Amino acid sequence: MTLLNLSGLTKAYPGVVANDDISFAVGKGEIHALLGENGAGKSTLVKTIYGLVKPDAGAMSLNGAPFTPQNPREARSAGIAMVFQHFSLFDALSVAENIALGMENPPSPRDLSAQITSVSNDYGLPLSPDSIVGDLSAGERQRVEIIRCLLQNPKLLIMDEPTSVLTPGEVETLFGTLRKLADEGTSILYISHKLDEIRALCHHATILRLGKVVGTCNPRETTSSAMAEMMVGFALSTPKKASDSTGETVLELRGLSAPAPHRFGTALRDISMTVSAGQVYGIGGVAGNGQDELVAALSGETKTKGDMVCLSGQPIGTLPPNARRAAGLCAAPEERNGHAAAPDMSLTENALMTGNTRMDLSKNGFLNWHKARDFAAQIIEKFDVRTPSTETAARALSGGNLQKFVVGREIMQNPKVLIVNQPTWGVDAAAAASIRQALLDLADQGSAVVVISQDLDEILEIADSFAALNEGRLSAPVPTQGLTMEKIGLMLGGATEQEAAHA
Amino acid sequence: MDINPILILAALMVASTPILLAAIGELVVERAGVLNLGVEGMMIVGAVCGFIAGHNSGSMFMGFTGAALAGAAVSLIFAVLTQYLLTNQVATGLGLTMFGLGLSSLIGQSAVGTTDLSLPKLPIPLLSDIPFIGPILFQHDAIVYLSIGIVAGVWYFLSRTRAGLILRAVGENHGAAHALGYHVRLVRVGAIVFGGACAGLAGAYISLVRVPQWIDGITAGAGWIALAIVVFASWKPWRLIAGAYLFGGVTVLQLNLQADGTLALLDLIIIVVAALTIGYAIYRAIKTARFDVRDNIVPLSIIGIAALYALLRLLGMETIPVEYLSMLPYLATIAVLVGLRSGGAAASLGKTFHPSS
Amino acid sequence: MLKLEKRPQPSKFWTYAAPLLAVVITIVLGMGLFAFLGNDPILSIKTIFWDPVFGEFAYMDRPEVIKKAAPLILIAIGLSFGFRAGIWNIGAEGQYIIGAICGAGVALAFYPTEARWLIFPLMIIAGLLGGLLWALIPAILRVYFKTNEILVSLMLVYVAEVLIKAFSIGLLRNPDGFGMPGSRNLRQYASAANNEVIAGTGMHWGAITAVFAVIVAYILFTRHQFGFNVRLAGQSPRAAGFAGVNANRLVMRCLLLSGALAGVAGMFEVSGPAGQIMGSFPSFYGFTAIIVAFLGRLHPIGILLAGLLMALTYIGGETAELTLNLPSAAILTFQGMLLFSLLAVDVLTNYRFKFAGAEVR
Amino acid sequence: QEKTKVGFIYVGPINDGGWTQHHHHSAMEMVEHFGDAIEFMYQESVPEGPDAERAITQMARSGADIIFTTSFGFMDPTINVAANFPNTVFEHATGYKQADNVSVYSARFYEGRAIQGTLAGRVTQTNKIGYIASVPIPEVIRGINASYLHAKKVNPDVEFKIIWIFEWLNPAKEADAAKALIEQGCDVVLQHTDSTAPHQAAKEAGGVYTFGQAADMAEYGPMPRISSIIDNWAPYYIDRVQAVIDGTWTSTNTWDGIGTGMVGIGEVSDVVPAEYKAEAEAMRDAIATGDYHPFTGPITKQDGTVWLAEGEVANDGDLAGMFFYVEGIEGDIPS
Ligand SMILES: Nc1ncnc2c1ncn2[C@@H]1O[C@H](COP(=O)(O)OP(=O)(O)OP(=O)(O)O)[C@@H](O)[C@H]1O
Ligand SMILES: Nc1ncnc2c1ncn2[C@@H]1O[C@H](COP(=O)(O)OP(=O)(O)OP(=O)(O)O)[C@@H](O)[C@H]1O
Ligand SMILES: [Mg+2]
Ligand SMILES: [Mg+2]
Repeated sequence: MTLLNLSGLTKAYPGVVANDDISFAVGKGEIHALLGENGAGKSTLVKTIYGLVKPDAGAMSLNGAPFTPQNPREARSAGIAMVFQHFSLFDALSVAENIALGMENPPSPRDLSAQITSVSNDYGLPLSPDSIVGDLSAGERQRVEIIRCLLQNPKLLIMDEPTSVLTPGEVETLFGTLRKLADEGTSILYISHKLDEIRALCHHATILRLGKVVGTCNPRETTSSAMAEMMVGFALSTPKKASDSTGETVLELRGLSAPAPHRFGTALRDISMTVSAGQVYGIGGVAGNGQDELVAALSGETKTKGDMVCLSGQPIGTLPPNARRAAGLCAAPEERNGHAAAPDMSLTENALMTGNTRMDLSKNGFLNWHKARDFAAQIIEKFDVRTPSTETAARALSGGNLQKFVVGREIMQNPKVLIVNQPTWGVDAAAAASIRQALLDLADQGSAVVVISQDLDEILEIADSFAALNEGRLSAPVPTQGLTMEKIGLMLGGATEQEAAHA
Repeated sequence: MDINPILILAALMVASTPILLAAIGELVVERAGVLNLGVEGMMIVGAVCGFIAGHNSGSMFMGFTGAALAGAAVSLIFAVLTQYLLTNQVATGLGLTMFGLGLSSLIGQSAVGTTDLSLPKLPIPLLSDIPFIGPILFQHDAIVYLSIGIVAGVWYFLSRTRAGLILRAVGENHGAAHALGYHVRLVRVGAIVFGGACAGLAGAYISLVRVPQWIDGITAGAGWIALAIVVFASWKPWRLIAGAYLFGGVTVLQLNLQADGTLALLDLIIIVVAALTIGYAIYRAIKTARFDVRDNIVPLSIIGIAALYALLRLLGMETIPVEYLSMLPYLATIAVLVGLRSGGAAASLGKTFHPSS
Repeated sequence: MLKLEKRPQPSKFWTYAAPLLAVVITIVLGMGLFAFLGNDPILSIKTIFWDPVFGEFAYMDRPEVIKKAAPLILIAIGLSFGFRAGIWNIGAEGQYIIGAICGAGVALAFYPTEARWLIFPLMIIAGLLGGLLWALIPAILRVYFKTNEILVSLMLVYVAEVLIKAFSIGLLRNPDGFGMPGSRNLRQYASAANNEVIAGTGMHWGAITAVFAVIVAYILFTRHQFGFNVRLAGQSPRAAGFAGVNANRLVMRCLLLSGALAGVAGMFEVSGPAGQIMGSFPSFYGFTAIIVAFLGRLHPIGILLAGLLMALTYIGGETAELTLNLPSAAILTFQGMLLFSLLAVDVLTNYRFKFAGAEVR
Repeated sequence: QEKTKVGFIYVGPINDGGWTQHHHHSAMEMVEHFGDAIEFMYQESVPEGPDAERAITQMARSGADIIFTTSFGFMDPTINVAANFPNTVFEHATGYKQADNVSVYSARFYEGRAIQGTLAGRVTQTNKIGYIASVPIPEVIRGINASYLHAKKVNPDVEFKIIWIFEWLNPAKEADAAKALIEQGCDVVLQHTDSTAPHQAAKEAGGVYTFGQAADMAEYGPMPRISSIIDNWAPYYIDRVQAVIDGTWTSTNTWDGIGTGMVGIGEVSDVVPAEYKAEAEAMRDAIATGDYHPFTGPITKQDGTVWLAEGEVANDGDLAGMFFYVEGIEGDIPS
């Protein structure tokens, strides 16, 4: 029994065809995976189904009847619900208000609160209707989105990369909920880059590349690497580190504490760690547990007491970013557009932005554009950044390419310590592999690398040690060798070392 | 001392009404995430159009209706420019003020003069007879009550209705509101137009009731004060009333002090305010068990000003240098802005929204 | 259905074409306005835009255009730094007034000493410091108390207006003026007068400073770390923080810079064209400069041209008022339209219009 | 024979209801008088300062034979431009700088203030008289002193409450000031500002007397407006333009009052008891004929020093630079 049928959907944006003649069907009660690299067109496709994007060509039918939603509200009344890749929540509003906003005809506030409480408990996703969403953890925020969908008894639930912000335990709970829904007859369209999850959850998979359907498979019978190959078009190699030798300590944090920078931020509490030359130090944790704040305290955007952060024994906690760069500490924050890079500026300007100090791009405050352009060109060449020229605006680059540029820019400065936050977040498999390799190469050359990531597979793949960040506290590090997912899950949940060791 | 506190307090309500009206409109606009700095321009266009409409029709009702429509009409320019042509809101708002000043003067070329219209006082039965309170609160004209009614209505709308919730959502995160299928630009245009209509009413209250007459530039900066008061109120409707009355109070008081000539009343006010401030500062220092200069800047500056005043009095100052008195309302506004390090602004305030981004 | 679509890259063509288009749109709208008011539209436009530069009395008008443009350009250049960085000093008018008071105050303190080499430079410094101090207030409040600089700087304009009125009847009143308000005329005090450096050209010291400011600003924006930091902070504040730009320091610098330039402009104005401190000294330059800054798209060269254009509309507008009886309010309205159309066409640089299907590039 | 070109430079809009409007009115009367014999031009809303200099220059270069610059702040610009256009003659209102081709003219408004003061002293019940003062210059101070002296003369109990608004025309401030004065018990409000806003406030309050300023403001009579001081420049303008046409113009310094009609006294309305009305009219006539001078001793200054001895009459020099209150007025002159 087919619920949703897509035929020949096409949508072009300036310069790209995001969806090119896409046809497939989703059955009732089926969990259907949508796979593809960055920019393959997955989000565009589901936005079309949700009425946010109008296709240039093609048709859809729902339950056999033609389906042409003009806006999300029409889609919602037709029984379609969606959890967005980027949260569509309102920080300053309460859970109940957020949920009411996502419903067509919300009941009175009092009834709604009661419903939220009961439905969220039924599905094992407890929520308090009166809390302010900005104060919630990422996992809880996602619950809000899911409950918002569930309250409308959807026929089709669309989930765009829902697990990237969840702990392994939370992922299990979510999967339980989704399976239950599917059993009750709800169809689910599920987008993820995590192939293992798809193999565990989905009944069918449709694979997109460059806007086209390039294949379908039954994920339960297909290996991850086979699916990855379908997505990318060629076989991938896993990154390798040449040697395991580490040198003396370069970065040391001693009881680093910092108040939350803004109302919805996280305070850092008493973080201590040491990183040695040649070491790759992985910090795992769910978004919103202090990652951004930790990077800011290391990069110099947040200042602390001097000796809370030491570089090669020198206290640098009070130094501003450029002085830290001069001393050999470089960083690449998570958010590419607007933090690690200025979207409206050219790549040359973005290269200058952090490269100035170490690459000697200015003299007495006067900028040497010539040198800056060369520096940008080198990054582009060395890291295979696909762009027409060094003068292209950063925002014109695709996410993966900009990420390669940003990480490349810091690596090229040959820092003593490099801090990267979510180096491959939302980056497709091929680009992710090359970024990871570059990080390992840097460590091989004797730099210390701190990788902060939600992607635990990534940490297990490249890091030597692992520590978990939870509500602004950092656990003691453990070697990644022989670390299991269960143990990591406990560490992320904030369990003490002993408890984790027992698992 | 010839100052009658009842009359001053009643006068303060009237003096505050235009800023309150303009401010409540702007509050809604800002809650929807739009910063419209053109309040002054919309007000003055409302003032001239209200004056002309009222004068020509001989009806106050037509005057205020015309003013609201005119204010709404010029605000539409701002709405189209910022919402559909994605212009910078700060610059567009400033432009609107200049344009409004020019346009009003152009429209008003032939309308300069006075009007015989007057707005009757509507004492509220029973309530207006309460001693002291009655004359202050319940013996005003319809627009004074209306302004308070609008504040109450806005409060109800924002906190109790679904449309209000949507408006707040749009102001809080326009991307998410769009993704949920709400018409961000339409909501914002609606808010802007409401703000324009309120500003128009505010202008007409000046040109039809308070002065009443039309002359170029008659709003004399009231629109800017309204903007300041929105910040002062931390975007909360009820607090606007306090802000507007504070400002109106300083304005009325400074004229009364001048006319009175003696400093008796000022002495009294300063002693009371200083005593309250010192008490408050001590209370806070005890409560928080520490004293941070930065957190106490307002109490400290009030005490400083009081001390300065006491010194001048001891040195024999007997009258106020009146040429400086008219700075008071502006200085008071700055003090208030500093004192309230306000959160509560809509998160998308002033940001340009385009559905593709 | 007309739709806007974000360009992947800002369009080079429209960056330059948009301001021209804006001027054309304004002229068309203005002709409509003037025709509506019963004037000959072509003649009005000619009187405003053509005659002051090429007409019969152009030799008298051109210097006036320059004198009028000088303070606008000077102030707008200062403002452009803050505006680019997202720091909104709306109170340049106040800083301009205080600069004038301080500059004139120094001159009057020395009166009637003849020592131009000392007094005039001191006046410049005083004007600069005056404007700077007045801008320091919103700067400090913003940095230390997070107070909105738009409103504070604006409130201080009103305070400055009260001050100059008080000074014109008090401290700085001309003792030989029969009790009338207003200071001595500085143009009649050789040591303090800001006269034309080459007679008949309009190039007084303020105009020369303005040109100099344009050049320095151009260099800062294109070649210097400071200008780069300003642009960076304006486009992405977080990226700027990451790059090492100290946001508070930037707020301070931008506000103080714009205050100082506005103050200097006030000093040059009071010692030159205006001649004296009086209650009516505020001339709206500080506000008009905001339009000029945006008209020039916050670019130094653009501001230079926009300042001249704006001055032209004033001078030509005055002629039109006299010869065509155009009401002065029409000129103000016209300037408002100029700003609106400029802001509106700017959309073309970053977006393109799309007509249901067809694309306009 | 070319037409004589007559130009006017105004500081406000021609319909400001105050100072500028009256100059323009008078100018139009003058234009009517000469008909086709002259060509008339004007520029309104000219800010004092550099813009004024330009506006006057523009007018001069477009061929004006005589230019009236009607605000004190146009003084230096007028003198500067006059130096460049020796063949044009200039008439500057209220200033004190003359040149070969620049005359100055002004009116003795204090004569009218004396009459207002007399009436005010007579009609007040509360003995509190409010005074809305504009800019602290000798003319305004003369007005305050003249009205105070004459109010006191007929009613020794009067007290003056003065509010300075530092502007000549600002209806909103004037209205606020009038309301504050009325609330403090003043039942007569005198004004040296140009708008009718105080009349409106008085009308609303009821039982408060006002006086027209610059114009008759008869529309507010018989209550609250009970009389007025009217600016009437037309005779002077006709005279001066005629002189230019005849080629007899010379630089002069004119300071005229009720006598020549430059200062007009509006009809005293009938709400004023007949005897007081007659008293006021008698004073008006005595001033017109020169029999009575409003500043006739003995007059003591606020600080207690004697200004004019018994029977002594103030000289024009003292009057022109008057910058003190007379004894009995409270407060300081802002300066
Ligand atoms: N509003 C838009 N304007 C222009 N181009 C767009 C727009 N939205 C998407 N695109 C482009 O369309 C292509 C498909 O984007 P889409 O977001 O659908 O990819 P995706 O498969 O969801 O990628 P990811 O895995 O990164 O989420 C990309 O090249 C993207 O740059
Ligand atoms: N965005 C940037 N990228 C690279 N280097 C920068 C950046 N911003 C500033 N710098 C460099 O960092 C140093 C400090 O920057 P800043 O702009 O604060 O200069 P400064 O105020 O002169 O320094 P200080 O006040 O500390 O003496 C300067 O050497 C400057 O060249
Ligand atoms: Mg996507
Ligand atoms: Mg520095």
